[in-house]
Amino acid sequence: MTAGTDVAGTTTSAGDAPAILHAEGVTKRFGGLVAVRNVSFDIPEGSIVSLIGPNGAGKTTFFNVIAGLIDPSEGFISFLGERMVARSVRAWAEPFFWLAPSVVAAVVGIGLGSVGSRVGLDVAVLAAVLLLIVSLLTAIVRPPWYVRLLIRAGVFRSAKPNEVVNRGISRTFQNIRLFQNMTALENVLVGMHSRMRANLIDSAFRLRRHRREETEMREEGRRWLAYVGLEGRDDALARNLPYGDQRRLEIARALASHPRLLLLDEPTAGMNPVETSHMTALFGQIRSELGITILLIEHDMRVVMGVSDRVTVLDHGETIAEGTPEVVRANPLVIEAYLGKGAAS
Amino acid sequence: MTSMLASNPTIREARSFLRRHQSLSILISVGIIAALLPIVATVPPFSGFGNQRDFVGGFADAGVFVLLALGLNVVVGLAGLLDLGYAAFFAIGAYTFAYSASGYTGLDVPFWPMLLVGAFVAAMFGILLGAPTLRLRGDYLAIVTLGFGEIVPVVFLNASAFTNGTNGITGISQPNLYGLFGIHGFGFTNPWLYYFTVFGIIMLTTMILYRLQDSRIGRAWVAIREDELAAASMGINTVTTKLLAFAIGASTSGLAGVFYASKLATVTPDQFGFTVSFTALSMVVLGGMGNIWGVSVGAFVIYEIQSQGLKQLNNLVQTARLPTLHLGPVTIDWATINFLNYQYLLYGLALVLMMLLRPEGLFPSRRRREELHEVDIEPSEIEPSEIGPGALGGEP
Amino acid sequence: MKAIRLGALAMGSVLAFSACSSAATPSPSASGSAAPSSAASGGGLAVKIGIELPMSGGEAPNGVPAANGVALALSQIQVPGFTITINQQDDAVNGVHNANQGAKNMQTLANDPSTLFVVGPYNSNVAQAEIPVSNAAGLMQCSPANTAVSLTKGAAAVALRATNPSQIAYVRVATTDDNQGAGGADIAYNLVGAHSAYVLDDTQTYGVGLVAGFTAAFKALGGTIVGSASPPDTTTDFTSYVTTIQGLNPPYVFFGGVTTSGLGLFRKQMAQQGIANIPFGGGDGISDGSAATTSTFLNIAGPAGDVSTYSTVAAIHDIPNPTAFSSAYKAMFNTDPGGYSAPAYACAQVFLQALKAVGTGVTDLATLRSKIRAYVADPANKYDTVLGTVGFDANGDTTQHTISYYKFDPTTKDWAFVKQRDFVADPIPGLATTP
Amino acid sequence: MTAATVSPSRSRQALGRWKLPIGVVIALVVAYALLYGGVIYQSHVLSIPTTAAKALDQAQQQMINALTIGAIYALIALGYTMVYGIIELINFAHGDVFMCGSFVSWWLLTTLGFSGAISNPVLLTVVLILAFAVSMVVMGVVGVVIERVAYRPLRNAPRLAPLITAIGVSFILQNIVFVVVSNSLINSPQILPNPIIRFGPISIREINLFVIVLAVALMIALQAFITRTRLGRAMRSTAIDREAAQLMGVDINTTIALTFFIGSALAGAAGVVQGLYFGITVFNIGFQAGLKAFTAAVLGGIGNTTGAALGGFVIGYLEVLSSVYGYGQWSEAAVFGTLVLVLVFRPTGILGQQTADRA
Repeated sequence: MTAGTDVAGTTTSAGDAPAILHAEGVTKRFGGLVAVRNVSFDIPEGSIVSLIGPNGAGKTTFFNVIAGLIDPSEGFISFLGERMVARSVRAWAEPFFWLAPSVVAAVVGIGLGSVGSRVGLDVAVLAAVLLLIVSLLTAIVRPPWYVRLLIRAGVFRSAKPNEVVNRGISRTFQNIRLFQNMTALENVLVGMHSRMRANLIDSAFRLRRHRREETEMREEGRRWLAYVGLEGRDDALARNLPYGDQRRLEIARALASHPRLLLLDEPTAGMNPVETSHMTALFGQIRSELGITILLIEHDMRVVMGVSDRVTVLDHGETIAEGTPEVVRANPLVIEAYLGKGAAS
Repeated sequence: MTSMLASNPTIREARSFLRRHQSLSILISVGIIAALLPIVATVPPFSGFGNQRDFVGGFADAGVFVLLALGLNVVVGLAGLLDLGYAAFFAIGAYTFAYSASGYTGLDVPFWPMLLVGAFVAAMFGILLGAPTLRLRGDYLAIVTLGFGEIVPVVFLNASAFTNGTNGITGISQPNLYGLFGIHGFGFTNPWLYYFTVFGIIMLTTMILYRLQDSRIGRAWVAIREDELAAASMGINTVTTKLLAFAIGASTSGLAGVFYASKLATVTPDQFGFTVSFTALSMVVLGGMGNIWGVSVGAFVIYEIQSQGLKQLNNLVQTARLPTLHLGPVTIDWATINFLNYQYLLYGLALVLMMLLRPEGLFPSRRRREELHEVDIEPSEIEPSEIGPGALGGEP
Repeated sequence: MKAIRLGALAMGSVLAFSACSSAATPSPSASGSAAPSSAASGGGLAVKIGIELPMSGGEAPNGVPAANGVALALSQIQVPGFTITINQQDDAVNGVHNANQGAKNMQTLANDPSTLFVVGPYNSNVAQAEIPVSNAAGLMQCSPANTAVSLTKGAAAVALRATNPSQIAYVRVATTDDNQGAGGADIAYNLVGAHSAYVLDDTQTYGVGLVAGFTAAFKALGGTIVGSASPPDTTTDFTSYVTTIQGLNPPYVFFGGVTTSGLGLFRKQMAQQGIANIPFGGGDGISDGSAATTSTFLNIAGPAGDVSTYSTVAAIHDIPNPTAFSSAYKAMFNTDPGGYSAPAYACAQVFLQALKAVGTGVTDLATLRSKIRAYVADPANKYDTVLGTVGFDANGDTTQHTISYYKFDPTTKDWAFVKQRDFVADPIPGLATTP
Repeated sequence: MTAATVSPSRSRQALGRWKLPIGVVIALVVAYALLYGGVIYQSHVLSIPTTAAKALDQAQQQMINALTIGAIYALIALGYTMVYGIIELINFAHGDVFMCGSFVSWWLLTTLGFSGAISNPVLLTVVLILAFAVSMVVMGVVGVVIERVAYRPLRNAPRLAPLITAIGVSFILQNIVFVVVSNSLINSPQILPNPIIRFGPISIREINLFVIVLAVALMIALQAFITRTRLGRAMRSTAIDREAAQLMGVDINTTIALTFFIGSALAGAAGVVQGLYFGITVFNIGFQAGLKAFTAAVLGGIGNTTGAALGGFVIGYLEVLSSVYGYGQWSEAAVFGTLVLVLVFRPTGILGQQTADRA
């Protein structure tokens, strides 16, 4: 099929349960090295799916593909039935769309100038500048019609991280990436950024929308902090929080954007068993109370077995097993991948 | 330690009070300063350096640089983008007013609305420059803005059909109050009117910038500065947000440009060289990046040192008739030293020493101090090819 | 004007020396300028003469010798009943002339009631910023150096005098670029006999104005401009321009600009590419001293500044008693006069004569200031100065429209006077000259 | 690994072993054609008839001009790109290192009492070698000192800090020369004689030939050093991943210092060339030259030495081209306009790996 339809085409989930996220043959190469090879799987709505595998299995790479940090080399990921992430097609062509209008104006201007119309020249020059500004802004704000125009022209640009968030996916990081010098509350407020509507004018002149929003959001922010067990730490700088609390704060920050799918990248890494069990409990809570679907990355199998409905095992970038925790645990390939050859027997 | 402060109830009280009545407190404090400065100028030793009117005129010019520093602070201090072509927007603002209120075009648009128009036009050009380049790695911005700062004067110089070339535009009209307080045109001889005008502008700018600083947008700026990737993953459109910072910085610069043009009544391309950008940057850095009060004071102090301090130092040294030093081959005859020549040397040294010894500036903002003194490598913004298997600290 | 960075010399005899020789130690002379003058004249009403010139950084060589000229005048000429001291201002910021600083200085001078007259500025764009101030304050200023036409003539000049359109508060003893350009054209067409020329400007006010003047006059004479280029003043690589010229092989090349814009370098590169034989002409921006002095045009052009290199100076050559001035100057500042020492001296003489004429008995400084302005602005008055007899026309331009021609002399490695021409008495036919 | 790496092999990877030379040849032909067009255009505009032979001659001379100035930019650009490659810092002071280099050679040659061309070939060679050796070593040391004093303490500070320091250093260097040495143009001895050399149809002046050959030789030497020697490998590995290199026993500080030494030495060499070719120097040539050189580095793909060299020639060519078409006063605008366009359409530069910047 042509690039256009390919790009425009959406997909229905392969699975029987309604899939919130569907990955199809996702492959990512770095130079010669293949980090993820032809991974396809579904995340049913309202479930907790775990992606496990030993170090170097390509979990994080796959994760970053979903989060919009990396374009896949092949395959695509669709969210809520809409193609979200895929290899960009003819991305280089996009700048031409910004320049085209102003170039036309400029040419017209030169034409007018050459026939001696000074006023025409001035107007055209002005028009060229304005058009350029407008089209640049359009290219950055990317209104739907602009995207549709691009798709019709066969240009597809994979979603950027912030667009992924706006579609309802938020994440945490394996190595904590809080805003170290902001307070806990400010971190959560940043998490709410995509939901806040106050614009420059509102904030500059403290209009009602700004005031209302600020008070509401600060209130809600405190609730989120309380939800993950950080009540009263609003004004603590993130960098001064203990390790476990930083992990919790990251989750609060992720929840603050009201996601439908939450991506957790080794959320229990470096925690002691007690903290780990609390954390695991929190996942169940989030799913049951907030109805948020969770994709969990772990290489510690014991952590995931408790909470997961489905487990997918990656090794050397390939899916080697998929199914319920019990099935996966029994799978000799998995045991081999974790414990090395011969361990299965 | 800061968290301790933060948790200390009285200080929190004070903070929240200031937050609630921030604008009011800004109005009052700026007003007090504006009232005090001319008085300070009349007491020794300052009174010896010149009469009050001269000082007031100097303060009005210092105000222009305070505005420049305030705007640049949004770009460099809050959003962490290095803009080295800042003077370009200053020039654009100035020429905008020159076009709309001079004999060159025959138009005579009043000064006050043009403040906004100039700011708007400058912002537009900020977007024009920022949009294509802000998508790129931060360092590219530094060099592109530097290039832009070089181009704009070149354009004003060479596009003589539109700009009257190297002679620039003269006979730009002054602000006018149309009889309000019995004042009509500001004229050239009375510095007081300009002084109060520029302080009024500074007052409003400061207020707006403070409000932006602790709004959704301000938080986004800081977030981007701290960890661009994380910010993006929290749903912040880094490009638009950076562009916004860039545009606001530019507009403040344009505002200053309009005032400058109407005070000076003439604009020529060679008034907007790299030296202006560099001076503004020094002011922001020395004042304390990210701290609105800090950069304002920094800008004011540096400007006064430049326009008064060094001259007085010259007079002092030359009247003191210090003995000539003979350090082996080197002979220092104090009378021959013109400290005005050492100005850039001093700026350069100041920048380096500041960064090495006190990166948060003379008047640091709390956050910046925290940030600039951390020794651990902060998570650098993600590089394209950095995203390898297990980038972001993933497995190799 | 940005012009004449290192100075056009008013006297052939002093021509050999350059303002640059005092570049090494700007401030002693700067500070020294105040000392002797205050010591100079006897008791009486204390009045000041303002000096508004670039005194620091790379521009010290421009401003300092001129300031010294004023100081010399005050030390030599007394006005009974007045104690005259100097109010010194510097319009250089970070070592570069700065219009805003100039305007500020002008306000400072205007705010000082005892300042009756100002000598300066040096650069055209500074003058643009100052003229509105001096015009509003009714404080007469006399520029020793500005040659940009637009400062005194045309719509732009009227715009500068917006506050009191009728009142002239700015005069200059240097003649304007159109005359100097005419001089350059006269050399090219009549002396060299070139009937077509290639012109370049350094994109700066002075260079552009000079080339405009040259072009107009050269065409009026019947010559044709075969081509033109505008290398920016930051250019160091002129090779491509030289190659282009090589291809066109014009009989004459005229470059409007100053040595610091790279004119010497351009001439050097012409020689490097083997076209030094094409005659080369410029304005007073390049007659800044002999090849023996560092950083002068001839010094940088090197051997290339050969027999066929010409320059003009926007000032009269045959002035009364040239050596007296230079020796007096040398005696006072133990350095040779700069290009603008004499014109600045002349400005001071204008003030002193005006003071003599209208000052007697007047004690109110404000009245005195306005009387002096009115006296100097009056075209009827003539002044006997170091430059000879000088007067100012209705626009404030000097009535001395004499341009001196100089030619490189390989034996002395210096400029040699060729002839001078007064473009009012003896205008180029068919060319509308000033006034 | 970072996009910025000193390795030339990646560019070959990206282009294929033979694409680069072929591309260069094609580019040269196109460039030549454009210049020829320019000459014709000019003679048309000025309505001065010219012969094809004359125009070709002109175009050739302009090509040589472009290559010569380009070579100087390229030499400076190499320093920028190396430093950026290894510590991701725009070393704004680099342009002023170049300026200082020109002053060092000026000082040396004048103190040795040379003013004009040296006819005796032996003496000439000796003096040239001396001049380059001294200037390169001195500037190399200066570069190392700058790194040690101004940049190393900030290696782990936020990106902005060293950038600002670099600007500060740039102004310090510039103004030390301004205050101490000279505040105006000064003559620098041109010791090379300047005859025209002919290779069949091509005629070129000795100075131009010298500059181009020298620059290319230095670049090849640099490549060899980076790819063949142990230290070169250390530099590359540091550029790719500092921590990993450290683990592998590479002494980071020495390696970075070495990078600064080489980069600054090349700038020093460029300084000598500037003196020999133009015969002048002044305290502020560093700013413009540095700006253009950095543009060249970005143009070629920052961190990529081959790219930097290429970028240098492109910038030089653009300047010449704009003057050939009679728009010399726009040359700067042309240069930076090109920079912006390249950054928009190919952010990684001509030879950089094709990767869009995210986040």
